[in-house]
Amino acid sequence: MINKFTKPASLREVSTHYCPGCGHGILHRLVAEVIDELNLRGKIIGVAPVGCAVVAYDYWDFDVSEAAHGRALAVATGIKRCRPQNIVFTYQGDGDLVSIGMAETMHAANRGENVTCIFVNNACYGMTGGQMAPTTLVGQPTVTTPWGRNPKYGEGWPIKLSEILAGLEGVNFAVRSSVSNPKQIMQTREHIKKAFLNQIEGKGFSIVEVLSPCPTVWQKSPTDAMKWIDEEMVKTFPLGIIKNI
Amino acid sequence: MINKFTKPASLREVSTHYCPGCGHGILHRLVAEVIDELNLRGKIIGVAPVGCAVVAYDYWDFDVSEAAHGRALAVATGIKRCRPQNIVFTYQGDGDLVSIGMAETMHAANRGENVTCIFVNNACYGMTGGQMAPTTLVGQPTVTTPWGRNPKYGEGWPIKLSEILAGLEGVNFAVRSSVSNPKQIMQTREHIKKAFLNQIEGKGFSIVEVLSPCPTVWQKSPTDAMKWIDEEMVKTFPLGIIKNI
Amino acid sequence: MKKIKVTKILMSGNEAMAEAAIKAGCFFYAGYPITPQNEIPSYMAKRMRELGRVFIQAESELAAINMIFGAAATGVRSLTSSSSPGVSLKQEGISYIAGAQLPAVIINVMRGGPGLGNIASSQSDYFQSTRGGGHGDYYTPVLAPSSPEEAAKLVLLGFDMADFYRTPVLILADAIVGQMMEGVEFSSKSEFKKKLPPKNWALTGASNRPANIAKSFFLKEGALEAHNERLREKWEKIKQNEQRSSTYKTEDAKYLIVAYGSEARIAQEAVDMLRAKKIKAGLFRPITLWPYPEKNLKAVSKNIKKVFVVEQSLGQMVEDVRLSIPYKEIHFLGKSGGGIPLAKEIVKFVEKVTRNK
Amino acid sequence: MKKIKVTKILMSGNEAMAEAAIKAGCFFYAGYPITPQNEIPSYMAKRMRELGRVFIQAESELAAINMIFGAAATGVRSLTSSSSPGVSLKQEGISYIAGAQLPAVIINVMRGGPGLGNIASSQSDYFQSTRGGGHGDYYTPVLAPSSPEEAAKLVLLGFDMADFYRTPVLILADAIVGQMMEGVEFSSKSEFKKKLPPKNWALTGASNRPANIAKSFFLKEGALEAHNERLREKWEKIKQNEQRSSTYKTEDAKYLIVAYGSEARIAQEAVDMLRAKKIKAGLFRPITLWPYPEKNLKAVSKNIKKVFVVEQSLGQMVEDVRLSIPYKEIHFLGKSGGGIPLAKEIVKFVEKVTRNK
Amino acid sequence: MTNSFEVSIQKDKCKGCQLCVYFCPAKHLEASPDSNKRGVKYVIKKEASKCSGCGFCFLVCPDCCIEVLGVTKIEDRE
Amino acid sequence: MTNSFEVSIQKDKCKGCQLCVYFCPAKHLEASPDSNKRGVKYVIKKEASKCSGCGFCFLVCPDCCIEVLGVTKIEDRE
Amino acid sequence: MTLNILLSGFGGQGLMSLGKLVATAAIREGKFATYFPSYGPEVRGGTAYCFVRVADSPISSPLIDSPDAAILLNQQSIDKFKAMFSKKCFLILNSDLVKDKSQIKTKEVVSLALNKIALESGNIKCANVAALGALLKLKPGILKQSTIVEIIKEIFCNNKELLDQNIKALHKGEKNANC
Amino acid sequence: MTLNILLSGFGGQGLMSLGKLVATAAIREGKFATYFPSYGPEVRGGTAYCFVRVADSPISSPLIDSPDAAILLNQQSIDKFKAMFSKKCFLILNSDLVKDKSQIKTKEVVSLALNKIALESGNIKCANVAALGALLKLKPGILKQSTIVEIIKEIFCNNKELLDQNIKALHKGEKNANC
Ligand SMILES: Cc1ncc(C[n+]2csc(CCOP(=O)(O)OP(=O)(O)O)c2C)c(N)n1
Ligand SMILES: Cc1ncc(C[n+]2csc(CCOP(=O)(O)OP(=O)(O)O)c2C)c(N)n1
Ligand code: SF4
Ligand code: SF4
Ligand code: SF4
Ligand code: SF4
Ligand code: SF4
Ligand code: SF4
Ligand SMILES: [Mg+2]
Ligand SMILES: [Mg+2]
Repeated sequence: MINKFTKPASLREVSTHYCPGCGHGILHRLVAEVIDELNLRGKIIGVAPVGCAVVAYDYWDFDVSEAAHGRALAVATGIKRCRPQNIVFTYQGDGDLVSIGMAETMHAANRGENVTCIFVNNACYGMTGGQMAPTTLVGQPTVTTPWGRNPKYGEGWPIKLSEILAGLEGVNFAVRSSVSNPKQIMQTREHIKKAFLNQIEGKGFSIVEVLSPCPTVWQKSPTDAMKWIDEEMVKTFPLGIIKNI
Repeated sequence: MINKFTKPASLREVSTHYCPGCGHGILHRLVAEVIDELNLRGKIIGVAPVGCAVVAYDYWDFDVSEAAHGRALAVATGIKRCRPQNIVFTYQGDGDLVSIGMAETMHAANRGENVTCIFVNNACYGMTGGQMAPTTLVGQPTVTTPWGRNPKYGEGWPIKLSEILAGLEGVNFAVRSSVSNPKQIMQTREHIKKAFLNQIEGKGFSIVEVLSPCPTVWQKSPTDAMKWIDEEMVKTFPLGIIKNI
Repeated sequence: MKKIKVTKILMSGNEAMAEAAIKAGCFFYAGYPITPQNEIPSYMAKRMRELGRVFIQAESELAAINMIFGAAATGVRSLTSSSSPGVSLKQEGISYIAGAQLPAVIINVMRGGPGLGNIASSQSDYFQSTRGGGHGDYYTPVLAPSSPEEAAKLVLLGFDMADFYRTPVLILADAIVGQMMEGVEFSSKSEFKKKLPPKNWALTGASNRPANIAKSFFLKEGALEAHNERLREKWEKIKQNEQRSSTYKTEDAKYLIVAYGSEARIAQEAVDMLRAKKIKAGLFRPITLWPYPEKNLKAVSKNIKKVFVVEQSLGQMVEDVRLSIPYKEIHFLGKSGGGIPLAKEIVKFVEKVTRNK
Repeated sequence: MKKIKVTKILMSGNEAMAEAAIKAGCFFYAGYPITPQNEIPSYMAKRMRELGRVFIQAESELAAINMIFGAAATGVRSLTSSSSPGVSLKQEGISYIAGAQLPAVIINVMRGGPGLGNIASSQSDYFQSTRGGGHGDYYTPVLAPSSPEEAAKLVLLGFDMADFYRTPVLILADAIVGQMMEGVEFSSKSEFKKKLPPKNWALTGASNRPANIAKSFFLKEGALEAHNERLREKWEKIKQNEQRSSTYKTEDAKYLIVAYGSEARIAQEAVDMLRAKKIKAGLFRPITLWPYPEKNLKAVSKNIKKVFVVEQSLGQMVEDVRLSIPYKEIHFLGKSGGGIPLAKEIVKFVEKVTRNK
Repeated sequence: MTNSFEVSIQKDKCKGCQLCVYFCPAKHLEASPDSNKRGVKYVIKKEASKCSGCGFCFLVCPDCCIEVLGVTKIEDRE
Repeated sequence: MTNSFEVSIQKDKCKGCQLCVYFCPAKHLEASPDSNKRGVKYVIKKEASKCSGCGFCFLVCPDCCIEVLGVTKIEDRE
Repeated sequence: MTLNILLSGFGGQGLMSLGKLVATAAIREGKFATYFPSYGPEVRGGTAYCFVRVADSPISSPLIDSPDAAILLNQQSIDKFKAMFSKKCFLILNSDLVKDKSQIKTKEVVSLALNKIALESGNIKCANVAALGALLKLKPGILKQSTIVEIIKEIFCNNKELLDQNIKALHKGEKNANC
Repeated sequence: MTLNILLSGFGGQGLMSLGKLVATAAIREGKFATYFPSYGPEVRGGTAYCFVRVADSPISSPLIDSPDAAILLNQQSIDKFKAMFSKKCFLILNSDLVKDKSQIKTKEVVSLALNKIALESGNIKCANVAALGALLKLKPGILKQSTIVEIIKEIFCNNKELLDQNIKALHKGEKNANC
């Protein structure tokens, strides 16, 4: 249980560009909290995605690398192999990690790269204005699936990446939580902590998937977006530990 | 049971560039046999990979498209969507399908593209002279893993692609056989036939994985290569039907 | 006052290009979202489905361009669109399509680079576009619209050129052209007048004919060299036939501004401002960037004293101007990374240079 | 007879470049197999592991170049290598590395294109290499070796230039240089004499210092423009400082052949053959393709009557020759797709042109 | 021992998403009637502090503009 | 009814991989003492035909240079 | 005749729609128009604005160095664009959100409680159209009100309530506009 | 002195190794040498060949238009390269695999049963070295036999049997070579 409800030092005192009620802000803070708690600020190297969180480095106060869209885990591989003494994580959206980055994702995981992947699943492309993501729910309308995602039209099914990665031997920890209510937020914090600790122990690849609201694209109020996660999204993406070894 | 042991019409009467004992030759013939049997020569469109089978179109006598390395399933998607009345298949090596093509592979399967993927798993890169493939066995030496593939050195584990694809809803048929003995060869023929028939029925994505000898890279005689499949390779890549709906 | 026909509808360049593709009979679209061209996939997602044609949101630009390879190989008209970083990812695929001589249209709505850069307007993919950014000896026709209406027109033209020459055609728009809205009237046919050949090379199933192969690989010694020689002849033919440009107040001009795309509109404003100051300026606007309209540029610049090349880049098209009219005095004004040389800045630049002599 | 030191060892260009990288202290290699450069990853797979450094066979060229981004961001020396189609796939990544100002060396051992083409020697990625084949306004130094020994030398130089200027450096070899073997003697230090700056921008963990960021994205209005202006100044500096070339029998030459890489060796043979026929030919060989050695070319061509550019391509470097010495009579001889202009063909070509006048 | 809790809100950082309002079990927070610099109805505390110090508002705030400080009352100190 | 089988081998297409030899249950095939155009010891049939017509040689041949034709003897025809 | 207009405010205040409305009306009247927006969700949280040029003859650049008129619905818009305004620029401000006018040096400034007017019309989102109403009145001869009404009717043909609110706001804006 | 040699045969006949051996020896003797192979498993099933140039002064091109000498271990090599051979080109043929010499127009042709010689030396794979033995004898002054022997010894320093076989083949090739 957290007993400090104040801004972590690793989070800068600035306003973000995120929309009101966006989950990225919550998750940024959780990452910073864990880094502070584990005293990792001087050791951590983050990799920011291309996605709404593209300028995460403006919000975090530690070393961060950009990565081309989808290639964060390749960049992280380069970093970690050269600096095994550092703690390296990527922070990636569903488009970044699961669509364009699928190959880099699968292979980094399969190599068992000793890095942590924080996967922000908001079931859409936020940054580019609300297109279908690989994680978009069946029936969910987006800019590129105006009649709702429909597998019958060849638009595919929501991809459960964490489950797929859990099947790879290089992966030691795969888990899914959300930032849709205080309990899940605390849960997510614990997962991130566990993943970093695993990395410190040299256990290999960890993925922490987080269901995160995008009220703008979903065209819901921030509170309705939270409810939608708890009521709808979890049906396709059940919460809990998928793999932990 | 086959009762005709003569060259199928869809296979041209030419010599291939394959090494003695290479599995590609057997598999080329099987594909041609099924096409003849199902009377598909006027309907089939193949997609050749970049890999040793790059000039498969010189050996088959039906319409074939080239595809950039790893992108055969993207090319096949383009073809099939424009010509749903045709039967479309890709023929891809492990490097092509599982390494560089991982993203295209996963997504074509997840979209449930109504195509057939024939996956020639020879546990190495043949064309480029014997580098590690995603399917290279643990301990197997290659040009780029001279001391044998070792997950401890971050070289990863053999990826079981068919099992992974079987987990996707777009996939209706996933199966693994080999061309390492007459029985398995006939089995493989049946799998290809089933996959084409599924496509005719509009069932979606099928993958037929075939363990195939590469005596040159494995530095084994052709017969020893066949034995190695039956004795070693099947331990990592068990034969049989993985998904069939 | 010249009255415009009220049949025009207000449309962005992106929407106009999408609609033009549909009017051109484009049957297959595959693309991946990226600003500032997202209006194209959005538009296509709706309209293509409504028309029973194919729209695919591909998993990446790489997948998209290779889907185009497949679709084009079946003989249908196919389109992909993206913006700078995404177009870099398509370079291998474009090289393949050029090598395999397949027709396709590729739209690049340029943004600021290098790297992730930004999403502002830019013209810094000129080199990549005009000199085969992919590997190997190839060119693609590059059409550069300067308005939504022209963008639509060039998409129509692009599909015809692609089919006629069996080549990928690039529409090189900048973010301003893609994002701005203006009245658009669609023509039903392109200005391309040559008869399009039948696509008997297409992959449709080898029913009652020998097998067709779509490929860019030529293993046999000398085969690729011979193939490339045929390609060279094709590029030569395109160079002869397809140079396009337009001019503004060049008849009596002493100073020539050369600019394309949205920058040409800004330069046109500068020409008017210079004329108002009694400086005889004119504008040369290339419409085809490859082949570069060197014939016209040579002719137009005959009596020109000084040439001013203005780009939303650090200087790329200026090389083609130098190559076309090496004997002329050529000055360059450019801004990069989303910087736009404004009309007043062009005026100032021209004044400064002309005053110096 | 000039005796060569017996310390030379027989090595292919590919091996020599790999070994040179190791000698340069390269700590990280990531690459993906492709002919004709497979000897580089093979060599690195063994040696890097033996030395406790990092070798990764990446899942693709795309992954490899982005791993390089990460490795370079930590401040280590890093290398990737590939051949033409694979290098096309790296274009987005190279643009990012250039934008983020990270040092890295990228080897391209060119083969025939476009598309899958073939695996024969070619020089048709010149445009892509010298004009930022990726999107956006950027250049990378391009070093073109013509022998295994020089290839090794240029890899050493490349790493120093990369570190000094914080830029990706391209080694542009052709398949002949990569595959041929010759005696190689390694120098321990590069000819680069400037002091290398400390890498205090590197990502190493923000321990007792402000956070470092590796990025090419500049969202704020005007920020990218300002960044690109700094890049422009850097390219300008490189252009001033780093032009490199060599000459052969140019002192009294009337006819100048310009060629690079393996073709320069062939052209050198042609020069000797022409000299034997009393035709005063000489050779100008650019070593840096970007920046193009225009200063030297201008100087060398001063008394030259005719210039002959010879390439294993349909004509790419010839544009830089035209831009450098536009007032000269320039002729082009090229073959593409694996065709190699042979010495006797060059001789014939020169004779034909010179006889015509 | 009784503690009281101090909830501090950065008015101009608040984006008015109302998540804190929604999740506060004590109904201690509400939207202000007027807008801040951003033009949004930022969050304010209600008069009487019913705050339990649960920190939910802090946890759910995407913009880290609410902090909860535990104030141990002086009389309860040793 | 007795059948006999005709095994036909295309000498110069054979790459000498010996897979047919290895898999022939009847041991009807063997490597020739001399080389074909390719410089490899191609496969030949042994004198006395013990071939059962199983087709294994056809099935395993990567180069499709063995074919097996079932010959129904004339005396067995109706 | 040429009029260069800048429309700026928070995202959600409807300036983009307003710009398109103006450009559409111009075309409808046989005039020429260009519209150039700030774009891209990649720039979230900032000020949304667009340039609209209306003219009797073809328009070259869609960009505007220095507008003839501007509708500024929030304070940030003034901070962002103040350097652009020449003395002659005509400004319509939303006094409900623009509190600090000290940086404005232009001569003609009209401050209207546009939020209030919008709310009175039944919908806070109509502040944009109210501003247009004022502009049409104060800068006559650009566009006919009837054209604007015609297009608003087309846009909201399926929603009577919104239609009424917008028409009301247009008229209210006009009525309240006194230079 | 310059000697341009073409070495060609089936893959597996060891022509590439032979080419490297010759080039290494040249360098060892302080000469210059270039070696350029056919390469790439992408061209499987074809003829494997390489060009070796040996000279006293730096060598420009590693390519050879028209060799001074060629070792051709199979029929296909003749079919492939026949157009290259000038009248003066010196040929060493493997009579065990070259059956049709009708296309050869050069003056100096030495046919040796190289497979047989190799087998007699204990290893069919030594045909390459046997050919070299013959070349060294018939074209004296290029390279010293002692240098070749020295390098063969280095190559097979860990395998006495192969070493002996190769040395034997070298000598046998020399002995059998009579023009
Ligand atoms: C190569 C490339 N393709 C496309 C884009 C455009 N783009 C930016 S972010 C993004 C996807 C964002 O979605 P996601 O990764 O889910 O992140 P989110 O914004 O939802 O957090 C895309 C397609 C790009 N910048 N680069
Ligand atoms: C973009 C690109 N990268 C690399 C190559 C080189 N390449 C050709 S085939 C191949 C891999 C072959 O392996 P696999 O797919 O397993 O086929 P196999 O030869 O084993 O049948 C590679 C890396 C290429 N042609 N294009
Ligand atoms: S678009 Fe969605 S993900 Fe992006 S900042 Fe807005 S709410 Fe967050
Ligand atoms: S290298 Fe292997 S896969 Fe390629 S042709 Fe030879 S045996 Fe077959
Ligand atoms: S700490 Fe808990 S009770 Fe207090 S204001 Fe925050 S949410 Fe409400
Ligand atoms: S959660 Fe934060 S941003 Fe949202 S209303 Fe509350 S204080 Fe404001
Ligand atoms: S058909 Fe069967 S028995 Fe006859 S030769 Fe072939 S493998 Fe042997
Ligand atoms: S299997 Fe075929 S290629 Fe192999 S030896 Fe037998 S006939 Fe020859
Ligand atoms: Mg997302
Ligand atoms: Mg393989």
